[in-house]
Amino acid sequence: MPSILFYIFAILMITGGICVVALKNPVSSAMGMIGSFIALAALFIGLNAYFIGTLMILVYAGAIMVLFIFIIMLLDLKKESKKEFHVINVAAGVIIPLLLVMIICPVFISVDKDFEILDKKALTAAEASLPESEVPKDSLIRPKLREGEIPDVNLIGQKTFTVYNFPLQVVGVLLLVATIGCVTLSKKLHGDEAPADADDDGRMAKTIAKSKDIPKVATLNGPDTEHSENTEVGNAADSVEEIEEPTEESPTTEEEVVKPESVAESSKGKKAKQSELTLESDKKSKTVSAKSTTSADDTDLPEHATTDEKLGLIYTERPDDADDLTEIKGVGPVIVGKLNGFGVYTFKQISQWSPEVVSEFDGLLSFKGRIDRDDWLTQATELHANK
Amino acid sequence: MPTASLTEYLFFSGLLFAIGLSGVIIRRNIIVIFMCLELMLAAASLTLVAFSRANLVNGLPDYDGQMLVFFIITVAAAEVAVGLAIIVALYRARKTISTDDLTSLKN
Amino acid sequence: MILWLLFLLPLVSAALIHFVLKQKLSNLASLIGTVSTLATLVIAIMWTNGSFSTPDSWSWISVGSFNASIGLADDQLAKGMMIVVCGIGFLVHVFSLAYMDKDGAKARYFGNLSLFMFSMTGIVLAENFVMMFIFWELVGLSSYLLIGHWYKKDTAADAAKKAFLSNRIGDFGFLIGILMTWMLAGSIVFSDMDGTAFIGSGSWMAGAAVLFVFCGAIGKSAQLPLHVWLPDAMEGPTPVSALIHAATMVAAGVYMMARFFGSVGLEARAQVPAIEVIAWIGAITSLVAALMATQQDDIKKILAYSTLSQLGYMVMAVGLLEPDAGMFHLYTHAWFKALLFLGSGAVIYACHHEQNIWKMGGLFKKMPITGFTFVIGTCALTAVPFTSGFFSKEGILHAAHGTPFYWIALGVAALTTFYMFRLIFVAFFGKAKDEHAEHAKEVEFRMFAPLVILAVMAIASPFLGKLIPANDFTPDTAFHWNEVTIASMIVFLIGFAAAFVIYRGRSSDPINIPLFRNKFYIDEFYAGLVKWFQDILAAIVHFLDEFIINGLLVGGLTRCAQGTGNLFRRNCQSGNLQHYALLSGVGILIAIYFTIFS
Amino acid sequence: MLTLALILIPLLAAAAIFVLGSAGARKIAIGAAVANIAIAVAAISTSCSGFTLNVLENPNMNLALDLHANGGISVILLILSVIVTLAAVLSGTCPKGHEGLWYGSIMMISAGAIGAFIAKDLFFFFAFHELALIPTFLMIGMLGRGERKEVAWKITIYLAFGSIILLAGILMIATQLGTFDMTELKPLALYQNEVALLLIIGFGTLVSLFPFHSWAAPAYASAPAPVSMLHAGVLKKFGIYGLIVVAYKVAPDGMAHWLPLLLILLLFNIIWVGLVTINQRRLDTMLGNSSVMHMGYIFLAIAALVDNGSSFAMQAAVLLMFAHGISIAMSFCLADRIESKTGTLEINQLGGLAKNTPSLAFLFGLVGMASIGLPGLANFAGEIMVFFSGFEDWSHADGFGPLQIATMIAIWGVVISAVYMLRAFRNIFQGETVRRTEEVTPLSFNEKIPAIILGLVLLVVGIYPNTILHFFN
Repeated sequence: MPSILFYIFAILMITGGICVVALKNPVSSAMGMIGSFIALAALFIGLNAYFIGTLMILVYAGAIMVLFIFIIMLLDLKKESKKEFHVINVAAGVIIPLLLVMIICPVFISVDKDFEILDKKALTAAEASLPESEVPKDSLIRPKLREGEIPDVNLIGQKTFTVYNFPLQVVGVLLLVATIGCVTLSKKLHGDEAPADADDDGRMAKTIAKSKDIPKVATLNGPDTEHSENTEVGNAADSVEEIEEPTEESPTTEEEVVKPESVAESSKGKKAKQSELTLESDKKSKTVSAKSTTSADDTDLPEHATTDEKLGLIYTERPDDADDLTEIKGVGPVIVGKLNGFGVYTFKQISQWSPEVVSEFDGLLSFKGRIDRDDWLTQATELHANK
Repeated sequence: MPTASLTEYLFFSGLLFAIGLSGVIIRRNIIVIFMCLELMLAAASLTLVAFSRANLVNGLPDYDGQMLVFFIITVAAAEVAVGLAIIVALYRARKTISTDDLTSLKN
Repeated sequence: MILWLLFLLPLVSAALIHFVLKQKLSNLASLIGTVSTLATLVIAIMWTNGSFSTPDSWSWISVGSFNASIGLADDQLAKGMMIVVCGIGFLVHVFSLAYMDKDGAKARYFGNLSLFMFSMTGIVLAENFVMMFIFWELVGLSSYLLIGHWYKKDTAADAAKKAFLSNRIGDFGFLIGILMTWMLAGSIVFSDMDGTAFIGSGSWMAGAAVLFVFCGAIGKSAQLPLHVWLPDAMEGPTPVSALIHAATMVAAGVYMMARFFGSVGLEARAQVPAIEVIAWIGAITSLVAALMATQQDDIKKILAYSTLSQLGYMVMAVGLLEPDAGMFHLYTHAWFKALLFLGSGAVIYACHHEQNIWKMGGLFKKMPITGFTFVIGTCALTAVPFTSGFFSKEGILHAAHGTPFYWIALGVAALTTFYMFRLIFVAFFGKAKDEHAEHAKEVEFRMFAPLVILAVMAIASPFLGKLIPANDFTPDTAFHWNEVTIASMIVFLIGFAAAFVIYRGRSSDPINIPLFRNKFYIDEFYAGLVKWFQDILAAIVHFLDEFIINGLLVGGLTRCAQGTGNLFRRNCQSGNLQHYALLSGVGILIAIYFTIFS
Repeated sequence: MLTLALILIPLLAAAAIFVLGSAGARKIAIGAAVANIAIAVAAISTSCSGFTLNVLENPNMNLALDLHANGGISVILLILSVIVTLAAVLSGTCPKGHEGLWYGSIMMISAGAIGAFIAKDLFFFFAFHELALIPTFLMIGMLGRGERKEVAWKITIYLAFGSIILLAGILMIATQLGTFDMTELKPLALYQNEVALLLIIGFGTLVSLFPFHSWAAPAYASAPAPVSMLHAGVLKKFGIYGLIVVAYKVAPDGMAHWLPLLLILLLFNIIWVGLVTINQRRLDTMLGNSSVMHMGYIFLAIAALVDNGSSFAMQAAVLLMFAHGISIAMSFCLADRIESKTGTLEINQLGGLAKNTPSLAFLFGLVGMASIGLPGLANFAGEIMVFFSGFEDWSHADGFGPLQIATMIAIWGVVISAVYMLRAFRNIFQGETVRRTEEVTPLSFNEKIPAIILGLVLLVVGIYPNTILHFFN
């Protein structure tokens, strides 16, 4: 093919490529793509690769581009509207390829190899030198060569089914897998009720079926993406486990010691800990409240006192007959402050504590079993008796 | 085309490859990026064919190169099929295919 | 072997009392303590007429070239000192049987007292510097425990801490001195120290060694820079002050210097210039202490300052290369100062723990024995002729004759007479100024018996030849009438007259010199020094330590490590496809470049 | 075989505790500790051959886990670690539900320490020490107090940093000498200075030498009592053991080359950290800093060993190490008792504790006096020998050399330690009782046992140091 034709098709190919990149509308860029592929096929033909050229047009220009246009139409993409240019991106996009080309040119120049002209004489010489094992005597290739034309398709066929037989089968399988893939991907879109297991597609289908009316995507779609969203936000918090820790001056009520197996995900905030407390102790509370309410004398509750299932009888605010708890041996003003904080003001309350309440307070005051060791209960009952 | 030597072919395929790469970097729309990807594949197959024509094996063009192009084309076809299916699914899930909004991979 | 008993008996009693007998058996504890001191006294007396062979030393640590051993020195110095220690120890024990009778922690008191006796015997009998240093610190510990006996009182606890710390500062210098002498004199054992090598190492080096060793004496005998702890040590019970802060412990410094000079043979050798410094420190301490004593109101404080002043005398004597005179004064001073302190203890006990002399008065009539023995003690202290103080002070004056120290010594003698008779007139004569003093009555037998014995010793001690801890120092050899003795008598009369005129029948102190009353503001100066130098510096250092080492170096490293981590995280994992494509493009480019062009 | 048992028993106990959970954890731990003491005594008295297991045999590098309880230093440190383990197991109150972790990690730390001291192979010498670090991190991080998280991370990363440098040094040694065996250590042909520097910094970090000391005090303050006892008392001695046994044998000229640096650092250690200790408000940070300060004296002994090859500097360092290990363990045990009694360790919030708990006052007084260096207790014997080794064969002709000046300044450290220890004792125990110390109940007997054991050891070694020193000849 005389060089003029070569240049025409080459330039056509390049402009097609540039159209793909430059044009805003995806459809027009698809058209540019097709033009480029056609020019490319022409170049292949120029290189005596007729089979590949035709294949190019058939597969690329024909099948793939059509698929592209079909998908563009399916998703009815408008022109890229509002996106203003990211100057850096564009600049980078231009500079990097230019640099690439500049680097590659010296390589190409250093190649400077001309094509031999495959005229009749060269071809007959080639046919003579064809080894018997590859091309048997009676194959169609030999007479064509002798006539001076290249039986491109035959040669490729011969090569495919002798040397590249196994890869061919593999490619076949590949295509099969691709088709099955497309089918499963697309089938889910408007398929029936997917199995209830928790894999992503199933949920997505349900939500999409429901979510026809919801315009914006962020709120409701597939919990897994949602999940990934908030874990993304969440994981920044995970790196620093912040368990609320009281300041220095009240070391005695240091935070409840974390159980070893829960140390990994113990990074939940204050409210979570409260819920954890109530959760963990609800089964205990049923027995406690039963006992404390039926305790000895005062069945009816004194004014603004409540029975807390964990802490036994407590006052919401300071009653007038509050006792001086420091009289109990082993209770100092610091502890009294904490006890009042929990609503314990009188000896009667302490005397009525059940073992669970005692272990509860033991944990809260984190005094490691001090209440039983200095047995506050008996002291409280005596002090209450002779009050 | 004996007059056009191998370097022109390689030069133009390099140019086409560069254009494909710039397209991938510049454009925001996934489908166009996908097209530019195909462009880069085509550029690669051009060099292969050019070389297969340039290196003669006992007088004939070296058909191994062309066999490779053959496989490239088939794989590209499969790839496009699956790729587009994913893009459609993505569009249905996110209602957008602009790369700016799809950054869930961000750390 | 008996000598080991002499040495270990107090330890056994201390251990027994501390670990076995607790509060409920306190009477038994006090008895054990007293009996053990009596036994040591008997052994000491028998030892003085040379009836025991000295046992060989027991090696405590012997590794490589360092071998410290526990052994007993056997010379007149040690024997005489043992008599002083055990004698006064026994009398103090008897006195405190009564004085501490009603005290809650009596067992602990007697335990600590026995511990003190053990450590004091350790210092006296030490035959090498390391053993002496060991018991030096143990004595510091026992004085800490005894001063802080009533540890619930804040002042007592602070006084104990102050005493221990100033002793510790003294020990700092002492240890350096020991290390230097170890190398200079070739050995730490007193008997085989090489005096010539010590002096031969150059007067500057030998002088430095002597001065460092003297630091130990400054710390222990409360010389000028480190004297602040002795007056505060009066917080402890009075028998403790009598035993420790008058007679024995504070004298340990002078004893050590005497032994050190003896073993290195300094007194015969040429003058080492540094020894002048010792004499000056002694003289200045005695002068300053005497001045301070004139203005004190607390009976025990007066006696404490007088002890300081007398110690200054002894150190001056040692500084004038007359350790024997110093030791002789130490020996006599121990007896009459113990007498004075126990006397003041009896007075305080009688006046229900009233220590201010201006609230006493007319006690001579009410407490005749205590009063009479107290006056004898004062006469001995103020060197009334033919009392023990007269002979020993005259010895020192004689040593200082012809040097500038002579005049200082005379001045101090006058001041001593002045403040002692001020005390006598205000406290014992005139009329009772307070109802406590009004119905003070004589103390019981166990308290005044020691006073009587001590009074006898205050008079007779110079004549007990063999017991004097000085090699060849007996009154008849050293004493001779000359102008020194006449001068000291004149000075006595001046002091007595001044005190008589000013303080006879007074009810309040006519002279008021705040400089002396506040002890030359040295305490405040030290407090400021500690506050500024130590606490502020510590705070700065702590801040620097936190800020620079913790903050910058360590913290800095961690922060920049985290920074690069975040930088990488934010920029390279931006989730933007283009970004990834760009980076891969750059990657390809670099790869190609390097493959082709390098 | 006995030496192998020394390591196996704690490890098996730890495994049993982890498996059985918190059921009989305390009893197993005590049993293991007591058994360990018995075996240690047996191993030392019979001086048995020890145990060798060849792990790796190839021409240029053989690796063998060989444990021998011979050689003065490792025997003494073995005794130290065994005693402190028993005391650590008995002291401290384990929060309910965490017995498994608590006693398991004590056993692991003790196994690591014992292993490190009796291993005669550089690799296992290093590996056992690393084994002991992990449980320390877990215990401080999960069961500690104060801002335990940061402190746990800090100590682990810091010691890892030290260990890496140490590993570099060890590898340089092993490659040059061709063997990991510690018995065949001989001065290296080349790179002595570099190896010495690596070892000094590596071991220095593990022993909290001056610039690398900022991990020590907060770690011991936040750690639960047994961990700080074991770590300050035993594990810290690993560094010095290494310096004496490995560094001095392998690179004597290298160490001599770095002597001025070592002297300056140890003086900073004593004076700078001393002043920092004086400024501490809490008792446990004060004790942590004081343990950093006491390391300065031991480094002085090593400097003396390096400088004038003093004949008894090594014995001095080992005796002081032993004494300091016992006394710091006892003080942390008592500090923990004070905290459990009064709820705080702020020195100015306490006062007059002696009235209600006289025995605690006596024991703390004993250990306070020991750490000051009072004669009759173990520390004094060590300290006096260290100071004497500083002045060994010093000739007055050339005046005071650097080592002598360093010794003199170091002696001032004795005063500094007296200042902060007495100030603490005075503020906590003496004087009037304050709000917090009024309702304090006296110590029960089994709370006193660990302190009594350690106190007795201090007294015995103090009165007759040859009980420890005779292991050398």
